[in-house]
Amino acid sequence: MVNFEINDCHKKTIKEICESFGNRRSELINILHRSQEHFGFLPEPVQLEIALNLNMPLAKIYGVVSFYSFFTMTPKGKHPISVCMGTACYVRGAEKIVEALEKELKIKVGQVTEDGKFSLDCLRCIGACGLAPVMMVGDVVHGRLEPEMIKDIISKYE
Amino acid sequence: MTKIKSLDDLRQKKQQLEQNMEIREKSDHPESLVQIKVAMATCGIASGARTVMNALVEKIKKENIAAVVTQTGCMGYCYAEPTVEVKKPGQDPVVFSYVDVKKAEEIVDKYIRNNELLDGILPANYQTI
Amino acid sequence: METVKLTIDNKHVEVPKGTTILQAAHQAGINIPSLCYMNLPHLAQEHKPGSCRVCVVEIPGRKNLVPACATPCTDGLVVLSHSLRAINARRTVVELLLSDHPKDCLICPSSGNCELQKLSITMGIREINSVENAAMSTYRKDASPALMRNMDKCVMCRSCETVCNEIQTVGALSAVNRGFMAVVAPAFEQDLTDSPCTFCGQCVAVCPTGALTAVDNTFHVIRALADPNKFVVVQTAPAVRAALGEEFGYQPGTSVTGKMAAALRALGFDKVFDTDFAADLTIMEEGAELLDRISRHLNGDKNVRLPILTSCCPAWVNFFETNYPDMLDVPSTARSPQQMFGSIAKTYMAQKLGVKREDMVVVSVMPCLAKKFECQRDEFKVDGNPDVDYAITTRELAHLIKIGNIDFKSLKDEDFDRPMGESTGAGLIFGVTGGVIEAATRTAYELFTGKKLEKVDFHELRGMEGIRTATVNFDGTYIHIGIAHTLGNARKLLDGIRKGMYNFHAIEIMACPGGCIGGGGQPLHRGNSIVLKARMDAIYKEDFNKPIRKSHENPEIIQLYEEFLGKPLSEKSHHLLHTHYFSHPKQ
Amino acid sequence: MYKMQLLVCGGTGCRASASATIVEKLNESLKAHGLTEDAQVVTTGCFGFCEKGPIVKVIPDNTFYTQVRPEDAEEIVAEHILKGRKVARLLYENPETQEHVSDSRHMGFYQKQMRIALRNCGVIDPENIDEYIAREGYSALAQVISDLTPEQAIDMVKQSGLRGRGGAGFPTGLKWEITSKFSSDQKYVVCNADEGDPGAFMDRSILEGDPNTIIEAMAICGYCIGASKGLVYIRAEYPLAIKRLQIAINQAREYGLLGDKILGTNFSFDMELRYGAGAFVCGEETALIASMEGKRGEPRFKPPFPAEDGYLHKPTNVNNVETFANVPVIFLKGPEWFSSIGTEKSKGTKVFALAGKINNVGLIEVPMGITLREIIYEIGGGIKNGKKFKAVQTGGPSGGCLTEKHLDTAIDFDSLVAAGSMMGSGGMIVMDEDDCMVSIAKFYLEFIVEESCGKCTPCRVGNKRMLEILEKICQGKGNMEDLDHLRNLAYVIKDTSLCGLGQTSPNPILSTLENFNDEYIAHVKDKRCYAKQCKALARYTIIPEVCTGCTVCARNCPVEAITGERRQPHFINQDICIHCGVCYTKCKFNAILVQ
Repeated sequence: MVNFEINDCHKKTIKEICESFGNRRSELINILHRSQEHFGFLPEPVQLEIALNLNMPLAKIYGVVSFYSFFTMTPKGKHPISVCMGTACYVRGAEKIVEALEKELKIKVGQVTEDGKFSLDCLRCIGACGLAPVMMVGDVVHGRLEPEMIKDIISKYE
Repeated sequence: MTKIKSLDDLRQKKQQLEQNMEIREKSDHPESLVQIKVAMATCGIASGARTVMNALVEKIKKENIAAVVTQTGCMGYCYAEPTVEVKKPGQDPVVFSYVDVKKAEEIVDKYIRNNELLDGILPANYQTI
Repeated sequence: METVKLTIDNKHVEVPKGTTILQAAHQAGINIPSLCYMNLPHLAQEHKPGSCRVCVVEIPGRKNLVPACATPCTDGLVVLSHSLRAINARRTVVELLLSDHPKDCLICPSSGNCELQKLSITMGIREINSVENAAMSTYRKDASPALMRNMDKCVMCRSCETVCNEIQTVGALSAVNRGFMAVVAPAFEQDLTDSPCTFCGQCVAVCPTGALTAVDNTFHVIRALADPNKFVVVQTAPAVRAALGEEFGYQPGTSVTGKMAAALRALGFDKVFDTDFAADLTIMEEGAELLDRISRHLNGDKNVRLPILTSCCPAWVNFFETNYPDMLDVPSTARSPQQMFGSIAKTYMAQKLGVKREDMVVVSVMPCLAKKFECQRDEFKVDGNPDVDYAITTRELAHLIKIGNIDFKSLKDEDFDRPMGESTGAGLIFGVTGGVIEAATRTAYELFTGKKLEKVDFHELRGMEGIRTATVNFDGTYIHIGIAHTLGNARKLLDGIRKGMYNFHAIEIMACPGGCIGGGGQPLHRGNSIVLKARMDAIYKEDFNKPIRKSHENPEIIQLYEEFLGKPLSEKSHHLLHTHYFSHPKQ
Repeated sequence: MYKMQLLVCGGTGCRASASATIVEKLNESLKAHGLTEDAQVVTTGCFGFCEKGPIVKVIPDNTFYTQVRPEDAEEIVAEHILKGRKVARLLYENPETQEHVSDSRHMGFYQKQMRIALRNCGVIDPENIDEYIAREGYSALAQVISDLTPEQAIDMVKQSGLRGRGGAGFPTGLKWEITSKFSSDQKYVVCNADEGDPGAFMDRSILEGDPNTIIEAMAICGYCIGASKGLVYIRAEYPLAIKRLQIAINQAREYGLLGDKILGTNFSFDMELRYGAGAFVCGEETALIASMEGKRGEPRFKPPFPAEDGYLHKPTNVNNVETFANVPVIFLKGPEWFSSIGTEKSKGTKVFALAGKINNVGLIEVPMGITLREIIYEIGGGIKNGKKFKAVQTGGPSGGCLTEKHLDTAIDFDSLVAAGSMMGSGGMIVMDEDDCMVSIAKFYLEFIVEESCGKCTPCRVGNKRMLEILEKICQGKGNMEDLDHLRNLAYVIKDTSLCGLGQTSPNPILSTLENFNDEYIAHVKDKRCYAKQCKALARYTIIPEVCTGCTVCARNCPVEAITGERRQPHFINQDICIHCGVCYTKCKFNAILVQ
């Protein structure tokens, strides 16, 4: 679990986010999206703060956070890498790309490199099937990958 | 933006906006339209092909003719530039030579409208990509 | 009423529109097994997630099997509850549940009481078809002072989630994660002690397996009894005697007070006392506090906090400490009967018996899990020695009696030891919702008006409605009373007070449905409201037959004040019988 | 007025290959050549031909440039726009004749397509509502709310025979009618844009290429069922679609095409977006509604159906993106026109995302009733690298695999179900001889296990158990009993799961068991994977004639299974070999044979 010190400024931000959705529980997912956009992840104190603002059980919030794969309670790397695991990419060798990345970064899927530069995840189809297999580094899509290309691509990111 | 307040408003709006889309609509079914190609290689441009093309576009719009004007590369008649090829639906293409603004209008009025041939027709013996 | 006709297994059934196949089958005497379905009619709560898929039945012509618990009957419906297709599917589903369930039935706290075990027995499952070393969904174990979570045994029926959120509005539990690892847990899968859990134990009461169980202290008790250096006294809460018999085959509603006392003595307790005595003591203190506040209020004192709230239910105390930290000065400061008993036993009684505090072990038999939590609170310890050493549940007591090979049914009735064994009808009715406030009213009326109360039974304070209100005429002064049972109703009442909707002088709150008779430590009634009603009737009947029915008339209470405490709200009383509350805002 | 237009694909696929930079460069070049008055660059939605992206199409001569790079922009402008000479090297090349095809209409990929739902994708600028209006946009809405009663409008949808494009194919008109019959102070129109099938991206392409059509259709639906509020539940992973839809909503509001009293009638309608958060099960309508209410996206038992008890317990009509995209056309061209397309019970067209081992990966829209053969060989251009076709997977994790024998089946909702698959949202993944069907089934099951919500027992535990059996089989540890258990589990899960996701989750297994039983048996009995995908079953041997004795394999073998003298052929001890494949990748002489 990641330590995250929450301060008054954070609390104010969360309050504003919740208020912008009228403090409605039905807007919880939108609120979590906005909070994750702001904090990069959803650590325990952030969820607690949302629970207080929406006046709902923290357990229920965690129930939602832990249900959806888009929400994360650990921070991502500076350059989050997501490998598309859609069927098109799969049959064109996405698994080999993941293996190559794991080897190059020395982490497993779902982890962050020690220096915090990269995190590795898999995601569902991003719809660039014509470029399969593809991965995203940050917002940039790299397509028509071969395992040998991984080292080069990674080395371009600081 | 002003609000569209009624069905009529919407129809008017559509008509205003159609022109810009027309070129894309027409490209869907060019074989049913008169296809006009203006040779626009260096020699053509040098002899005023661009002015001719503009004139053709204007004229067609004014006369409300179902035609599409495109440009094409050198047809190989550099001596006779600017040249314009006209292909009417179901007919063989015809190439006109030494076209200027006045002749362009004639092509529309006489050949396209009334199928009258003009002077300066060249044999169409080239292939395009 | 509009009805529909259908056929289940070739039997014609006519049922009201809206009836489910499961209910209709039940009516026709056809047993369709189910697991996740839970009906709590007394709480108007029907939990039918339709998710365990054990109750699937075949409807010829439909593409898939349907869950009987959630599918409404329609006219002309043909249901095959035990077609081979349904039997195979049901068995496969149970096998799947078992494949992700520890097979330690031999030492499982729920062994014998487990719905999954029953299904396995009924279906005659002898092996589970899955690959060797099939993955199990396992989770961190959590042992709080009152209840234990071993979610490896969770079948995701989510009854506990419904009870915790819908009925109790505690919100400690929620479904978390998804897929194979989905489970019910507090936020971040943290311990219950870090969650807003009140330890009311209602989740334990509805858990069909050994996933949620009560902390078991029976072995501690046996050890204490076996230790020749320990003087072990026991107290039994009012609701226990109305339900203990069920564990020995008695009809619900059979009061077994005398046999219980005999059994405890047979087990080797040095003294067998009654919590009812302490309940009378509670009335003395709480009643005095109530009268004090009301008198001051009537005299125009603006600083008086009214209404006064009862404080004998430990889950309720946990609840307001967590949810209403701004209202900590509203509840009565009187300790609960369990703690008053412990405090007096280890002072007054220990002195009387010539037993040193550290040599005395106080065991309480409670219908409740939160009592296990309450007795280990720091404020109820003297130099680390708790006033009450072990709280065990009604179920644990039954177990102890069985361990001791005591033939419960053939026991002769015996009485409690004295003093601290005498009690009144008022102390007894603490076990049902409305009972505490009725007991307080009986005493407060006479103390306030100085007149004798002719009509002791306050029927207007009794019943099973979640929130009840009544006004009692104290000789011209009208006292407004509110009563709530279940924490969800408590929340409604309190929120109403905050909004200024109510104008009460006194409010009684019990966390469990029906009061202590429906506690999380009682024999499992699985939502059968007839059982609750029978227990309630048993308590009122015993009260009716008691020679003394007002707490202040209890001769041993009078003696206690004369010999030891002085008078209610005295300094000694404050020290031994009152407490203060802590703010624990937890989400 | 522009004489020429350059349409640049701005879909996610092409943007991933820098199509936005291409737009910039084209504009720069036009400026440099003084052609800004003559030619206009327009960013459009997806052309569908993603395999060859980024696409730049020049209008009016329909020149279709493929795989354009930003540095090609100058050449296109200088040569084509200025001088009229097409840039030959960027044209599509017919794979059979190696001839350049300049006009997209003559490309095999487009010839058999019929674009209704995608009619505006690749034609208009999705961020400009004017272009939509110019293509008869909002005319259908105007016609419906001015001239028709809700009953009449619903009747037209019913007559058209339109069925829901999201999966099971429920008749859309009927669904609207049912929702319209429930009275309530508030009703909702929901657009399901939580496209989650791995390998399907038609909904995203429509939202990115023609967002206004969804707004228009939802408003029409709102009028029909009596709802004044629309919600689009859209995947958060689709930032571009979200952006364009929001722009379109804003523009429609400014024009008064959304809001109070639309076009002077008494009909009011507005809409907002709700974001998904990565849960496949939220494609199921009750789970989607739970998610929109801010809860865990768990499905619930039906009845009651959302038509009666939906979002916030109000009557709610849920349709998916592609279904809505068909609606305006039905009113513009008439239900008879629409129902003249397709098969007897499946009318209109279907969009498929064609992917996998096929030459022309992309988004296609074809009339119902087309055969798989036409799709794969004529539109798709056949199997990549001349390999042999093995199967095509339709319907994503809920669908099944179809084989050679299904190639000439006319595709519609019912024929696919009869063949053991389903339409699903329209993913179509082509597999060749190198694909192991057991592994494919395992792939889908892994997906299902990851995406199961965990609510009901069969899906939560059953799919996990099936996956374990498949893993065992792929490791060569399976036995014939496992296949029986697998089959029984698959039937029971299908029979007893709570929601559509669970009920269809065994389809990939059942259809591969049915069509590729011999492959399962090969894995179980012979311990062989003939497609060489299951590493544990691969047998590595050294071809003595090719081996040079360089010792690289022996030095890299992690378990020292390879022995041999320097400059002598080496040998792999099969008892020690752990099938890791290191020798195979390290050998520079192709001396390792994998069987």
